[in-house]
Amino acid sequence: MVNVEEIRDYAAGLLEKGEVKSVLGFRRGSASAFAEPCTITNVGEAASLVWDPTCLNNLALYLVKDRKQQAVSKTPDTRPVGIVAKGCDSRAIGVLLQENYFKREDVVVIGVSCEGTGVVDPRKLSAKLKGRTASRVTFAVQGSTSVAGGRTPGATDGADGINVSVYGDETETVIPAREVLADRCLECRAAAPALNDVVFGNTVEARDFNEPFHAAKEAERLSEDERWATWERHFDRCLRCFACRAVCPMCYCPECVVDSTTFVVTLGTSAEEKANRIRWCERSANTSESAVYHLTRAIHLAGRCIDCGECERVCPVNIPLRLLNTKLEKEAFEMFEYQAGHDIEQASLLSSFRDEDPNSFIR
Amino acid sequence: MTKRTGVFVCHCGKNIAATVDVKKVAQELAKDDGVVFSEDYVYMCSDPGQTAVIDAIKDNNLNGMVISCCSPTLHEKTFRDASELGDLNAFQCEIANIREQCAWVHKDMEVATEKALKITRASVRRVQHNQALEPIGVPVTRRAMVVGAGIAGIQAALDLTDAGLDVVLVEKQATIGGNMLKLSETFPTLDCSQCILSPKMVSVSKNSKITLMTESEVESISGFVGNFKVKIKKKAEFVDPELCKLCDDCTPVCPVAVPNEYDVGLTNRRAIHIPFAQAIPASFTLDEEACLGLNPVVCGKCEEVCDVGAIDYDKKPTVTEEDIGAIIVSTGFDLYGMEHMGEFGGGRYPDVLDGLQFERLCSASGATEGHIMRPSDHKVPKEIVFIQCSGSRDPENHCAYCSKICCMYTAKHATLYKHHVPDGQAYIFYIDIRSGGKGYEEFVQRSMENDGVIYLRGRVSRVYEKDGKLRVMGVDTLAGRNVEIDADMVVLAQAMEPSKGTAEIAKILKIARDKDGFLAEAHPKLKPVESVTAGIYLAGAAQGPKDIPETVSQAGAAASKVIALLSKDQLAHSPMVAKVRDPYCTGCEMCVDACPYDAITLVDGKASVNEVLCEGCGSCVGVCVRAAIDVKNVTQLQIHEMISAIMA
Amino acid sequence: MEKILRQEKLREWVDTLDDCEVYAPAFADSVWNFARVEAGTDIDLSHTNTIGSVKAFTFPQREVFFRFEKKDGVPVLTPTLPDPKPTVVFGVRPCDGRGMPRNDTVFNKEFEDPYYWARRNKLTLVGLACNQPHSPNCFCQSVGGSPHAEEGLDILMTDLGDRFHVKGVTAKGVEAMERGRDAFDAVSDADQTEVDKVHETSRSYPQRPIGDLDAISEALRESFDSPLWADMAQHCIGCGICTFLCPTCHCFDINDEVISPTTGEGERVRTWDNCQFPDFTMHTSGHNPRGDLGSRLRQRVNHKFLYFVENHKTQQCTGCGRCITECPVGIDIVAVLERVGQS
Amino acid sequence: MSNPSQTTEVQDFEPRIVAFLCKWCSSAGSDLAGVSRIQYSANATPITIPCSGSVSPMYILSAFNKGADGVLISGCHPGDCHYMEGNYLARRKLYLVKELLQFIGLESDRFRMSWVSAAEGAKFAEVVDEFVEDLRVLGPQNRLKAER
Repeated sequence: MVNVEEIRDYAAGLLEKGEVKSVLGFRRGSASAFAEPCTITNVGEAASLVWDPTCLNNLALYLVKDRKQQAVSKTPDTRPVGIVAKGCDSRAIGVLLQENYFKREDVVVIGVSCEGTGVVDPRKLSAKLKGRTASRVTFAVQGSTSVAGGRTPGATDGADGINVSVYGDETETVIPAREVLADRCLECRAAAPALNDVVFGNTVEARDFNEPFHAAKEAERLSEDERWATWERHFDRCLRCFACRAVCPMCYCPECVVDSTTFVVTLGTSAEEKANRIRWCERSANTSESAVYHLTRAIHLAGRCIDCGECERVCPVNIPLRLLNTKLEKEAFEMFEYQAGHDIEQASLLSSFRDEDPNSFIR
Repeated sequence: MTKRTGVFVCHCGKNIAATVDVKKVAQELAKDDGVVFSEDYVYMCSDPGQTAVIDAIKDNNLNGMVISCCSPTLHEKTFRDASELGDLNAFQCEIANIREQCAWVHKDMEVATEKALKITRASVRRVQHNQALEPIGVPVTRRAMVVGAGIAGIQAALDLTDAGLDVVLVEKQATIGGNMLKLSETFPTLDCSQCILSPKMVSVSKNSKITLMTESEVESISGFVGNFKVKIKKKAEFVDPELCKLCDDCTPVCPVAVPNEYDVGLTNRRAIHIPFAQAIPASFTLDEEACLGLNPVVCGKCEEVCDVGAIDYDKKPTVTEEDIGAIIVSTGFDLYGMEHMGEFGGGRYPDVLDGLQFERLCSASGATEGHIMRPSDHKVPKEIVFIQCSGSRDPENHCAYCSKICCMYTAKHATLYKHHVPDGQAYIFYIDIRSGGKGYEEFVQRSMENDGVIYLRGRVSRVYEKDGKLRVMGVDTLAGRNVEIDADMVVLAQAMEPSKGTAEIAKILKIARDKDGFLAEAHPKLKPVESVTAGIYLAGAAQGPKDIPETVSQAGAAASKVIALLSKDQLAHSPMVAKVRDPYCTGCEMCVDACPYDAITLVDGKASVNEVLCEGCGSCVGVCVRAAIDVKNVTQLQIHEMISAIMA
Repeated sequence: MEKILRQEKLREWVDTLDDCEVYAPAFADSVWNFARVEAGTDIDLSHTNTIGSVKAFTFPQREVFFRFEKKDGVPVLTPTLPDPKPTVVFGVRPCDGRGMPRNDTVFNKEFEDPYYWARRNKLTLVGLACNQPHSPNCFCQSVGGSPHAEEGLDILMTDLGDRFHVKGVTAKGVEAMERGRDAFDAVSDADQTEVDKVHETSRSYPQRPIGDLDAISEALRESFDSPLWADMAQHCIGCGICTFLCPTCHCFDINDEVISPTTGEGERVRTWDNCQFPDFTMHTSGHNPRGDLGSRLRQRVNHKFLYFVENHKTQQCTGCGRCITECPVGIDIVAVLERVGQS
Repeated sequence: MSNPSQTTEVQDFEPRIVAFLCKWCSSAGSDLAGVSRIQYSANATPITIPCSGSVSPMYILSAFNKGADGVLISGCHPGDCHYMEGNYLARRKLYLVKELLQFIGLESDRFRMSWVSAAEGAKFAEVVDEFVEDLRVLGPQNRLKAER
């Protein structure tokens, strides 16, 4: 069981000893029942850190942002950053290390095991509440609220509930955890961060939720026409707000190849180059252009996506974007025995091959 | 820069014009953005055609040119040279292939014209984004390496030194000479193999420009054409060749006997041995695997008897690094293993031999001193059966290809047999007789007519031992009957295959192999001695089955290619290489991992291309998720423009 | 015109609008959003608020301005002014309703945007009062609105349980009600009392306070260079959720979408743009006057509570709370205003 | 969405294919088809690229976006790559692209990959002809095509 006090003490310790310039963690926000990211820089703030099933974000994103900021800063602060990381978040750090985005010594990983549970999927909760807002979400042990946001030790079957208070309705509902846990948590194979400097919580081996890649496998079962009907609907309603890309720690490219909102222009950029940027897809938010955008993003994340599910979580129109990524991760795992974020020394999925890679699909 | 693109559409006589409305293509393209000149012409590659290109460039001040004609493999160079004469950079000229890829494969004029238009239009869009490029100059190390010192390697090395080049000759075995050394006589002239080979071997040993490294193998290579760095590993030299005086006091005391490679296993040798009397280098050598003395507690006999103290068990392998400008690979062949020929008793019956073993039986330097006798009982075989295409031309079970030399050497074997055993009878089972070569057909005819060799057209189904004889079950398809012969000896004309280690050397040197495992030439017709890697050439049977004259020719050809290459002060490397778009690169190293040439490294956290190593394959482009790398003149922008042009 | 519409008569009324495209909220893919109502199907008005605002009916995410092509080397333009069928949207929440006149102002200032108005003139908005706030992030009353505000709506409906109180606010609204007159009943005194009570109750729920709006404008003006902005935007990811979902954000980009580079055929297209994207203010030179997240957050807030006030004498924000609820990292415009106000 | 079963459409329909051919094997193979005068469908327009390994997934998506009915990538047989490894890299990458396109419901016959050596002129012609026939059955590609 993760005691949030331990996380707070550890973070305070790091700051006190000057081992890190800041600690990325979660705190209660003003906006919703869900925790929000925070960056604490002094010992006193450590008390505001929280840890519970509403800590959704993959904070590795902010390691990327920090590096980008330091790169343009006139007075860069290169001290390490501490980060509260779940299993998936630590894999993101693994991929970033594999891709030399920063160095191992630049980060202190405060690992937190999700043990037998995971995080709540706000959209699933919304579906349960038919769009109404949860004002309070806590894990429940046998129907009663646990203390201090702590988690159920060894809860592996998802039978434990999640307490939800609905805004404007003061009664508290208990929903079975497996009904509102995020798909990524239900399918997670490594709920404890393997890459860490410290881990709080136990490594729970048996998690009796869904098989890996369950949702993608379900989606595969549909017929071709059904699959297209589904994805046409999804691509069609995409707003192209780029929240999926903005929230993804792997989408750290200085300029997105497919639809940029950030242009890389330096003093050396010629007028020729500016005039000849490739437009692989147009800005129009219609099916075809959004398809190019999302499919490119999926293929560019092949072997890099660590299934934190952030893209899917933040999508305001609830496109199941994670499916595209997990589909490719499934293929990478089954056909190429490749898992992203597990080995920071391995050559990336697409820049390596094996003689026995599938060949029969080729004429 | 304002685009001023010119287009020429070639009729190629009627070759293109019969199916493609070349005038229409030219007229349509004239309307395209940036096209300021577009015409058709009957033969672009003719002198007037080329002059028209030069004039069009000058008259219209063109900064891009597309010639819509035949495959770029044919005339890209022609028109790029012409462009240069018109003061247009060669790389601003592109070829649109509307002959092989269009006119010749379609009949409907309307359809073919439409496609030709698309192909040409795509090239126009591409050339409008081409940059002027200059070949990359690379300094040259005027020193060559030859890997494998059989007849191919020896010939190549000698030819190279004749041109004044220094040569490192690397041989895996303890002596140079290769397979040719094992041959008795050679077809069709029947001159003695050793007699013609050993003078060349001696020339090698006496040649001060050749650094001979026997019992050595290439360990790794880096660098690029003109500037390779090669690491060569030499086995521990337990016997000092400078000190060894060939007294042969050591072999009698050696307690270990192993099969003698030189005699293809027909005789044994000791752990300490000289491969054969005329070996080059002339020295005894110690077989590391067989010797007991490397553990001095067990044995140390040879060291004890060596008066000059030439033997030192404590020697270690050495690795040297050589600077090399060009490489010839001549690693030769092995015979296809007898163990594959179970139906012929290969590897099972001592009197079923392969071709090389039979050569040793015929050779005066062989175990039997040139007397043909059965290994099993030393009796002279009175009935002998030769089976051709043993393991060759059998795609289902063995090798698909023809081993080329077997027809001839089997005829030679039968002839030699008759010379040794005049009262014996030789039979040859064959599928076809392939005797293309000077004097070859006459030689085969002689063997039939003068030596009474019986040629049976058909396959052998089985060979088995019966009553001390080898019963050969075959079929004579010409007579349409089954044939059974009780033979005393059976000789299998085993297929040639690339020598053991070919795969490894190909991998180390980064040269391709064909589907049969032989080293692949860069072009089957036009670049038969070049490998796909610049600066590495091929000679001899490592590239494919061939006989001695052909091997010697190819070795000479490879040597002359190297001589030509190394005669320049600088080499020109294609400038169509990868270029990193610095601001986009994040240093993730995916391109570094993907590059087959190790041409990309990280410098200050960004990918950096060694333009001399880069071959422009674009593997880096295919893996870079940031589009931070492009191959010059085949950029992603250009591909995008080509797709647009085709789909518009 | 005020009428009573029994729940079961709703469909009868909707069916009389058969020459119109009718839209109403529908719960699909775990979100409420406006969806086309096919004739004869029921409308579900139990929604909270739609994820997308009603602005997309007049300001679609993609608007074609004209088509172009090259004929004999000369560019030829073909206008493509939209000509939509009359459109009726049900279930519009008052905050979205209040957004509409704000957008009207923008698209009518100095220049009347023909594309916007071609759609706007055919649009009838049927509002639904909020009997209680849907989310803790509702703050319509703090920006001068109310849960039953009529501004911008053509009709305001109020849910009375088994029936709706329906009020025609504009002539367009009255006309729509006239067409379904047989479905309506007269309003009794008891009904009127109940409506008033529901409205009163709905106003009584606590909402997040902003305080004096003039003071906020002033505070924003003064805090332009404040380091607070960088701090408050520290976790902003720079996505477009807040502005794309906002009922009053209306910035756009214009691009030529080329269909065939050979024939020069294509369309000039207006798409939504967003001040939170870095390229929004980027110059060709590479210089970006709003190069950091803080300045972009400031722009969004200032636009709503300072610049719009300066230009149009009212706050642009209508308090729907979408930007707060949907922000992936918890950026909260009310909290932002509070911090700016305190500084 | 189109209905491919409408017969008139199928009969009149000429699929448009973008064919990315590696310079060393498949483009040379198509040259050989030409030299051998092997007749095949004109529906595939070739773009010669250095190596199948240089194909960015963007090329494929872009071709479909621009209205290609089919996309063909052709390279050297495994082991025969002029650049040794490029086709292996291509194979892994394009397997994933293929899987992804199928996953979202693009008709699986619209994306094809082949190994065609410089000696396989006849095979190149067969690959194109078969592809064209399969695409004729499917009808026009409207799923990823830009709606402009």
